[in-house]
Amino acid sequence: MHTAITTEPIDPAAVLDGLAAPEDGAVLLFVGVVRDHADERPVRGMRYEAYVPMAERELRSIGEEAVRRAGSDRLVIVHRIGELGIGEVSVAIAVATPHRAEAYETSRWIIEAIKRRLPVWKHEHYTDGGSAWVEGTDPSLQGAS
Amino acid sequence: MHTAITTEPIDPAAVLDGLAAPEDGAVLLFVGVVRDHADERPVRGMRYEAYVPMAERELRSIGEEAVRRAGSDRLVIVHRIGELGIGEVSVAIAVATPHRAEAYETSRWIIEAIKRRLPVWKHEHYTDGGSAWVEGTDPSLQGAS
Amino acid sequence: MNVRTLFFATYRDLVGAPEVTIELDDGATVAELLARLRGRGEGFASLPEHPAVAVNLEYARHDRALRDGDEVAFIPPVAGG
Amino acid sequence: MNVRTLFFATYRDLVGAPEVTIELDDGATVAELLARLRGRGEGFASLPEHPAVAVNLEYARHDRALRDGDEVAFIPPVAGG
Repeated sequence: MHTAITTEPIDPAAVLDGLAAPEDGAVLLFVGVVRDHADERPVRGMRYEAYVPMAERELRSIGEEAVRRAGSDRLVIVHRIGELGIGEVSVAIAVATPHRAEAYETSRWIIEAIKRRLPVWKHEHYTDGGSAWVEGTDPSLQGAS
Repeated sequence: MHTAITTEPIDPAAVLDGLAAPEDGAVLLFVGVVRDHADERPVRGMRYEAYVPMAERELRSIGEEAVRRAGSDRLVIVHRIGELGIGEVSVAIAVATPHRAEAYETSRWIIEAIKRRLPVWKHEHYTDGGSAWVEGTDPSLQGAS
Repeated sequence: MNVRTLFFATYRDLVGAPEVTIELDDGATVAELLARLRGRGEGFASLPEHPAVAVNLEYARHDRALRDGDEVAFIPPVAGG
Repeated sequence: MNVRTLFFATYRDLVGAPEVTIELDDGATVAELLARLRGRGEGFASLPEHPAVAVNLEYARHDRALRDGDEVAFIPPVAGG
């Protein structure tokens, strides 16, 4: 298992390198990408901020729970922070498991946990020059506090 | 949308190249890999056979239905046939969509449709020298006939 | 009329051939073709009661009427992915 | 005792500072810290009634008793991924 918060660009293909073990029959890679719109409003980029030491700790904790769920330690989660342009990768989640069901379920569980718990915030820059914080999810509504 | 049956090795990273459009926020790549066991029996490799012209047609039809389900034409499905060793890629499915739910649901739907409908058969080679056809799914049980 | 019948994987092992051409009365159905094949005995008689079938590359029902030159494939349980 | 309080994203914009050190009585809780902060007025008074809070990098409840040197972060609704 490897988890990281990084300011460097994420190469999704590199995340897959050497991930699967001989017993694995399924590899699933989720890539989150900055898209060019939010609801109907055109977006030109996004700033990701994090409470870094806590985000690193939460991401590790998400990874550890995911390993238990997947029954596999072949798992990588990398989340980027900083200024990102359209099409840049904000998060990559790779899971390798013997059977596909665990890969799909674990991958989806990880991205939902990230959106629920990870202390990361997005500041959208619109093409019209405006900008705003993206409305998020209150972690305390999931029994976290 | 691109679908193919191929005898050439599949490079999963290449499947992702240039896939996402500016409106896409999620990319999901499923990779099926030959694993080193079937139930408890050690496997050393696998021969994939297909009724090639029908498999090409079925895969295209699966792709077209997936495009409708995903609401996205950024979709690649490649299935390999021939002799494959442990760790080699048998199938790669890549889907890019504005939001993640469609990517997960469509990717999973595609792999299940492949296992249900695609005229492909697997002949397993065991490390003890034996070999056998992998038990499959009768397509007529899904209302196909 | 003549139809080409194709056999894959376990069915090919069963009948001992990947392909057999069969002469049938005009308008014969897949079910009639299957009965004719079973009548050849040996491996053919061991084909299942109701195998999945494709006519000209598409899954088809057993009441499908065949035409001269059709390609009829018997599709054993599939295992792709 | 002293605790460091951290503010991120919308909360930082609200209070106008990423970090404030607050002096509290020994054993004060997160709830008491929050009341003290709100008492400062201006942006602080606009913090929500029950924000998510992390103490020393872990989510914590508002009845959590604080200790000298604790780092208390107010976590606005998160939007990672």
